[in-house]
Amino acid sequence: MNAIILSAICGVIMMFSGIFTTNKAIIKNVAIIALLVLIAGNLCQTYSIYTVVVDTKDLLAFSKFGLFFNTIAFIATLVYFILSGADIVAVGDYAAEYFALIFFVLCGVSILSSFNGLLMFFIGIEILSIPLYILTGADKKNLKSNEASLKYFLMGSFSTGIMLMGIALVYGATGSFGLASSAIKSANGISNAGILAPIGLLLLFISMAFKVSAAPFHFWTPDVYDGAPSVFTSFMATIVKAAGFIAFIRLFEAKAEDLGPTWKILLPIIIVATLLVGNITAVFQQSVKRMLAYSSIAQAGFMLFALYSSNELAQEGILLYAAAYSLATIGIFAILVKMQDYSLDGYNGLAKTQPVLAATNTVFLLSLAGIPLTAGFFAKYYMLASVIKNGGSISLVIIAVLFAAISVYYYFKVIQAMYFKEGNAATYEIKSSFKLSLVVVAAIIIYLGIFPTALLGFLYF
Amino acid sequence: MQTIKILLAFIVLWPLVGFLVNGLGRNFRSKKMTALYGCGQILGSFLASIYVFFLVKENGSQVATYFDFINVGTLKIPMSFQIDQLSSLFILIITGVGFLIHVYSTSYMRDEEPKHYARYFAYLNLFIFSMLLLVLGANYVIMFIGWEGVGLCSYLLIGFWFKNDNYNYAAKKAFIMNRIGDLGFLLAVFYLINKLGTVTYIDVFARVGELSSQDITIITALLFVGAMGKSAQLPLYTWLPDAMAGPTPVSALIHAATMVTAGIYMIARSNILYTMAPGTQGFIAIIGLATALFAATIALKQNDIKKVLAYSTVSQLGYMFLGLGVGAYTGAVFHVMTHAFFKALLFLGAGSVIHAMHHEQDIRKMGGLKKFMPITNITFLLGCLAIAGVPPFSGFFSKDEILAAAFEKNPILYYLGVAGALMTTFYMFRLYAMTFLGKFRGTNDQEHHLHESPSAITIPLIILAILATVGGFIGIPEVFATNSHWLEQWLAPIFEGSKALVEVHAVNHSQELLMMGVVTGLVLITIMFTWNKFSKYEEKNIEETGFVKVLENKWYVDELYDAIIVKPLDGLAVFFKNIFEKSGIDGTVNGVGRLVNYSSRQLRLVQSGQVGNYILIMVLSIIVIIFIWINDATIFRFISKIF
Amino acid sequence: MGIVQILFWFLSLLALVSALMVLLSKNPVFSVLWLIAVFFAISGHYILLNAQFLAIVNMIVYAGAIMVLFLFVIMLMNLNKETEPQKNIWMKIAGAISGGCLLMVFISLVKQATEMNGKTALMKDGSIGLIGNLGKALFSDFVVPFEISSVLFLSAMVGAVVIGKK
Amino acid sequence: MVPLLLIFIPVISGLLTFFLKNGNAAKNWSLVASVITLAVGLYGVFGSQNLSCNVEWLPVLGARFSVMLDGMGKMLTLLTAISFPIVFAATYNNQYKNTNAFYGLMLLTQAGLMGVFVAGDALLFYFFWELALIPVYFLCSIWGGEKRIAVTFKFFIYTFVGSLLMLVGILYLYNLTPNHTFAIESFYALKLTAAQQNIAFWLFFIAFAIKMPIFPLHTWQPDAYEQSPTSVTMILSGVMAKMGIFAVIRWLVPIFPLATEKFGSIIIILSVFGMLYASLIAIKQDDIKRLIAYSSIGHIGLMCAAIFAMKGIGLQGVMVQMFNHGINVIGLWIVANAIQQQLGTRKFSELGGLAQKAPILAILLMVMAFANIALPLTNAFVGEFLMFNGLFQYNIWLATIAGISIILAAVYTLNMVQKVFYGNTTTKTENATDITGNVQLILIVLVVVVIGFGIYPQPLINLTKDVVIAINP
Amino acid sequence: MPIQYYIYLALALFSIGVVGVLTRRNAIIIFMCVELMLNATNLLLVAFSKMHHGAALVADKASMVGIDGQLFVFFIMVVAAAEVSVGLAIIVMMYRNTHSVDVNFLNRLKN
Repeated sequence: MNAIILSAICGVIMMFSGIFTTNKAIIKNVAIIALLVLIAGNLCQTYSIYTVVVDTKDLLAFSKFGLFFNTIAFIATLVYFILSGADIVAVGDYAAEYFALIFFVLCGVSILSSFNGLLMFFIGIEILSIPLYILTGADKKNLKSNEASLKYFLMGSFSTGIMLMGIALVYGATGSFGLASSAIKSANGISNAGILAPIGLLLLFISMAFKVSAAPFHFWTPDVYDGAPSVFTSFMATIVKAAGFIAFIRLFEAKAEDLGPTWKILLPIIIVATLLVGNITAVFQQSVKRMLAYSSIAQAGFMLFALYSSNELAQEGILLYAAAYSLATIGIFAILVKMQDYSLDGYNGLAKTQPVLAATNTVFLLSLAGIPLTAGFFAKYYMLASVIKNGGSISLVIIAVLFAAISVYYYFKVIQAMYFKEGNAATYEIKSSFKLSLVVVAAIIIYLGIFPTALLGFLYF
Repeated sequence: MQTIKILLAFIVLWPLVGFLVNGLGRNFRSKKMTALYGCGQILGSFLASIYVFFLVKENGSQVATYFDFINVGTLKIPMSFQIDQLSSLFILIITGVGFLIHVYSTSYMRDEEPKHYARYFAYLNLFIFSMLLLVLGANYVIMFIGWEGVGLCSYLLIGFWFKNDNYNYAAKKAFIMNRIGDLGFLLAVFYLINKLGTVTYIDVFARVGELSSQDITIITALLFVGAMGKSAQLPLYTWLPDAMAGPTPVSALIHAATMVTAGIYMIARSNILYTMAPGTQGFIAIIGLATALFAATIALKQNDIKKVLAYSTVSQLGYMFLGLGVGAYTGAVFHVMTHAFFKALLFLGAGSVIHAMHHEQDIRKMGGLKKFMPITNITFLLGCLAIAGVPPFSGFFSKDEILAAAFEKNPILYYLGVAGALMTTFYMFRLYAMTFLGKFRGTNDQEHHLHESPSAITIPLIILAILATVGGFIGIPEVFATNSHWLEQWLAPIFEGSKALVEVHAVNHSQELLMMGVVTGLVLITIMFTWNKFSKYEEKNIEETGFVKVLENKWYVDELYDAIIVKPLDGLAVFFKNIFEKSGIDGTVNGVGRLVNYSSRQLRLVQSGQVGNYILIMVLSIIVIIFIWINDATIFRFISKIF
Repeated sequence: MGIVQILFWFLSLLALVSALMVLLSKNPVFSVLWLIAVFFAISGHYILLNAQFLAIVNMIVYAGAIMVLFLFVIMLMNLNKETEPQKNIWMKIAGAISGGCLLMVFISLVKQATEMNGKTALMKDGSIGLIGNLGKALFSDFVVPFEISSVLFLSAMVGAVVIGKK
Repeated sequence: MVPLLLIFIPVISGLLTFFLKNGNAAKNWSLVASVITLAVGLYGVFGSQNLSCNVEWLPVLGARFSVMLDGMGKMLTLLTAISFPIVFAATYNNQYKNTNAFYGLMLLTQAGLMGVFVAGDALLFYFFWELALIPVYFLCSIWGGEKRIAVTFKFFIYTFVGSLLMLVGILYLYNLTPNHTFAIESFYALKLTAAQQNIAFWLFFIAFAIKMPIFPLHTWQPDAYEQSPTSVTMILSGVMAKMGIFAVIRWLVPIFPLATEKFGSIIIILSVFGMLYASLIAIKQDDIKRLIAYSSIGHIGLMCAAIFAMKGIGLQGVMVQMFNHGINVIGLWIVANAIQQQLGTRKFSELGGLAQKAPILAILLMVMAFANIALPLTNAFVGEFLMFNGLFQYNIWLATIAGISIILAAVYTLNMVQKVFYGNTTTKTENATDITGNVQLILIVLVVVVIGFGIYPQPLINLTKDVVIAINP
Repeated sequence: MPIQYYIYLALALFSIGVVGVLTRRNAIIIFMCVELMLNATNLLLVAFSKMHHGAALVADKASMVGIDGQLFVFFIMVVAAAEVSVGLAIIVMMYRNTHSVDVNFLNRLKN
């Protein structure tokens, strides 16, 4: 509960901070401080030091898993603020509001990590989405930004409609919005589940697939990520997406059975399709930003494995994945924002002009590619391991790793551009503090790549 | 025991030391030093060998083991030498003849600049080393080491003048052809290891009974393949004539006296195996005889002095194998020895001639050298008589023994053998006559420079001539005197195993005498005929035709091999390199990459940017999913087969 | 066939027809008006179902506030006539067909949904729709989402400012 | 203790090298570091007793940081330890842009290789397997020839696909282990059904086959060898190719006995065909590097065949040959490098007559070349002799066919010798000089090793005997 | 009233909304069609709530079962209102920049 309340309050604080000062540096720092408070509050609840007691009437349920995810998400946001804060305030005149919206999104995140019923789930999703529509369009003069925001909004609300229809059908079949009841229901056989409930869940599933941009509901992703201001793309592609997955998992780990055996077939198809679309299409992209958009689809394909094999290994995995993927992507975007030319050629020879950026960027890319000694490796490792542990099909895993190999192909194109191609990549001026924080992030990624349990250790007590 | 161990080590290693010293010091040692050292080393080994010879005479065969060369599980291959009647005889020949040829070389190669001079002697020493390893080795692997070692040295020495690419090709050809044989040898060794788990002679011969006759046949056949390569038998003989590219003393030492007889040594060494494999023996006899005749026919029309000798070598080797094939092991070894004498003599004589003629090798450009170089003339004539098998020259005894044994086996072999002998007589005396008789056909300035060679050349000639003349008397056949065949008695321990297996009933004396007489008569007639046919040989360059042309072109064998083996392999290689590798395998690999790129280009078109299309696709996929789902999920079932 | 049935059929028909008119009418303003008609019909249904509070809210919020907002925007852009150039006919057909298919699929679903057989919706009776009960529930059991939805409004407000302000 | 040192000396020294701005300092430093590693390696082979180390790493995953040295490990770590100083010394005169990075990456590669050879835990093994690959990727792509980027990329993706499949295999086995651990012992302890083996076997084998490489997965190799900087090529073919062989012996054969038996014949046939195929192609090459590349495909093919023949004697041969081939091929590369550095070409068509200009080089190459065709009394003979024995015991005809490659090897090697060193000089070679002192020294050392182990191979055999017995009692 | 009727009605309205989204290109009208979809679900929810309520009444006269359905509808309206404000704001912004609300002109972003 701490997280939800605090994030809301922080949001309000940010709104008002905009009134009292126009100095963007101050606003940024306030945001960082507020975020630290938020993290502290959440940790208080995680380690049950102090918790705001609210009788949620079973609409919310706080698990270690959810709280721990909050921590990860907030820390990732902190990193994001530190790396890209300067660029956030640079997007437009509404620095304070942007931060406020981000905090509201975080509120949505913390709801999604703790909802215990479709009602809160729905509200959480909406709180998560609506600010994003706005952030996407934050760069008001930029037609691309406008277009992205409108596309995002239209398709988003459409998927909301589908989601609601799903919820309605589930409600009709089960007579409740809770997660538990239908689980009990399904305990005594699929036959009782009838048809409306599964179809409702199917619609729910589809709308969630849309949110996490799984094929064939991924179409908004490239355009929106491409059009939105890069800083906000970074936020959407990482924390928000991870939250989406958490919601997805928490929603379906209890209900998957209702879909019957078909469930275990539908998901592989979606996974393979997502991997295919994401990886294959990314290969040909010339703009790094767009390539990252597709790569995020590909990564989503991998995260879906956690859903496919919903065991505790998968849960740990998705947390690690969220952390690794968010950190790496945030880092890459932070560098991307500094580039004057987003195209691959824009990176040519970065190693000479900005060795530190090139090096750290390489670490991030390696992590995304899942090369050992980076956190990304263990993230993927957990996913595959969880599938194999469930006795899932080897062939699916093999397909996955083959696509991982393809992903290496386009990630390494960037590395090639930075190191092996001639040219002098032009960047905006770069503070040494920025470099330092990049190095720190890279170090964290490598550390997690050697001792992943350092992160997951929290779960084991 | 200890003494013999040290002695053998000395005999083998001393030339190696020579090789190292001459090889490493080649840049800063005078020719004199080099020559002295090169010869000295061999002399040392030679003297030691004589001592060893007498040691063996006293206390028979011995094995000296030094260390484990390979010791894996049950397989033990010690680095050990076996000295017995056979090997002691061979090391005498090798070091003895080797020494003479070293001495000869000191003068023959004197025009070389010091470092190449040293290189030459280094190689020569290395050769002696490997050859000794070959004959002294107490198991087939050690023998194989020497076997390949001599191949290496012959490669190095044939290509000694490496600036000339033809020589290099000849060297390469020699090595590769030998390798073909070596493969056979190796496989035989594997077979032995596979069946008996040992390669040491003593064990193998002791446990030969454990082998099925088929095994023995295979092993012996494979070993013989090795011999074919090394001893230039059909069909692997073509390298030997080309090997004449090397310096003449090398031809004398390696390609006449020693290396090429390794095959005979090997078979004599494993005579028991062969005696137990009559099939292989027959095969050997036929190959040997065929080679003898075939080479002889070619020799008839050769005009290069060394080529003639080369083919005669091949043919003589054929005789030796004939001997082995018909079970006359002693005879074969005997012929090896005599052949070593007279063929070395002939080569050295030829070398002396070539030297005098300023590296002119075509006998049509020679003639009448008698008066210019008397010693060479005499010695060469003796050599010819020896090889022609005129009594009492050495060749007579050895060849006669083989032919007698052949008659024993099958008269046809005998008659063909005799025919070969007559051909030999013919081409040798053709050679002699064209070279030394008649009048000189070369250019004038050649004529002016004609002179007898220096003593370093003539002395070895004389010594060898003496040996070639009297060498035969160590094997006087029963016909003339009882128990006079010293060599047979000497080698008896080696071949007693075989003797025990097949009872030899000698030809009755009267018939043998008759045969001898007839053959000798024929030979003499041939000699006279050729003598006065070619002593007044006039150079007339008319294009030969028909069969003669075929002979001149050596039956077109090289061309044949080129057509049926080299060309196809070449083509295959080119196909693999340019088509199969590039388009085939690598093509597929790159094809995958291209496929990804292509599908990427196609797939991105779906991202049309139209919200309408996006939503449409979404709706359609929703419909599809639900539709399939409610229709009893048959399609999903199908897919579930995949996952 | 009681009054309830008659009303039910009438309202359903009204809803469907005006819904169709929403997307058939060329002029956006008409679409808005037809949509309002739909909302009214739906409110009628609510009343039939004795969900009075929702009926009122639906009229006030949707028909009242939201649709007026739409009207304002349309007027503001004065799209009040044939703004829409003829769009690719195939797109239209494809859309219509797929929409139809969706409906077909749904219907077939409901046909198979045996668990709904014999279930009826309680008409003009039952007190859960009454404002008092709803209010009690809203401020006791559902107070948390009620409060949290304020965050939603806040963000919407901020967003409207950020985006809308010139 | 020793294994740890073997891994961490290169790691640390390598990382330090990046900060040495002065190129020569980096050179000398890394040379020293590698020599120290060599000393440790020798100590490991002869002196030391405590050869294993096993500490907590990822308790949750059941992965431990366990490293150990058995006979094979000792031999291969020794090979790795020897080859790096040799390479550094032999290519001392090569000039690279930002030298420090080059040498740093080289040392990291060494660490990776060492790790692969000592790892006693599957996950750790996989880590080092990749760690050895990544630096090589950068080395080749930055300092390679003109087609480097594409070629190296292909090489990288190719091997990466392989290792990913291996990862799947590792996970598969890990999941089958009773107490969910990656420890090699528990992998050995697994009693897999035939069906399980048939899947996992290929997952592992493909990775190793690509690394070795085995026909038809070899096409990355000639290009990569040709395009990489020679010092990297030396490591690639001298040591890295052995990773595949080693991995097959350590991680494949003992774990999948049934599958090994079942698929052995297929693999042997592939390998044997690959030998002849590669040898034939080598005959037609016009570039020293490509020729050596193909010849090494041939040799590796023989090793692979000998392994799957599963005869003790053949395996022993493989053990010996792993070391010897490493030495020989590095020697050949050094010669190739010397020629290229001096004359700026590797094309036979442009070379010739070097024997007159560079007699020392000629002689040393001669020894290396004859070692390459396994002439007796060179180290390669012993290995090939034993391997052919094993193959022969497995199947006479296969051994015979494979034997043909002995002849072909002679053909292409002598071709090379003749075209490069014999004949008359060409425009490029007419003012060539002999090799510099350091190269001479290194080559002489190598020659001594070649001849030494050729005459007395027993040390190598004794070192690895136990491993062979363990695999094939 | 049999619940099926309501389900059919709601699904029909929903599908009409979908068709509208697919066939119109005026952003506002598309958005209106989305609202239509939402209302369809609202209707369905209310019907279901009454269904469950009716089922529960049999057992217990004072049962409040089904009230959550109606409250859910209430929340949907809340969300819808918020969405509308944001959505219209975005559309207006779009219009300011392009003087069009035609979604087919939204094709700057594509591959």
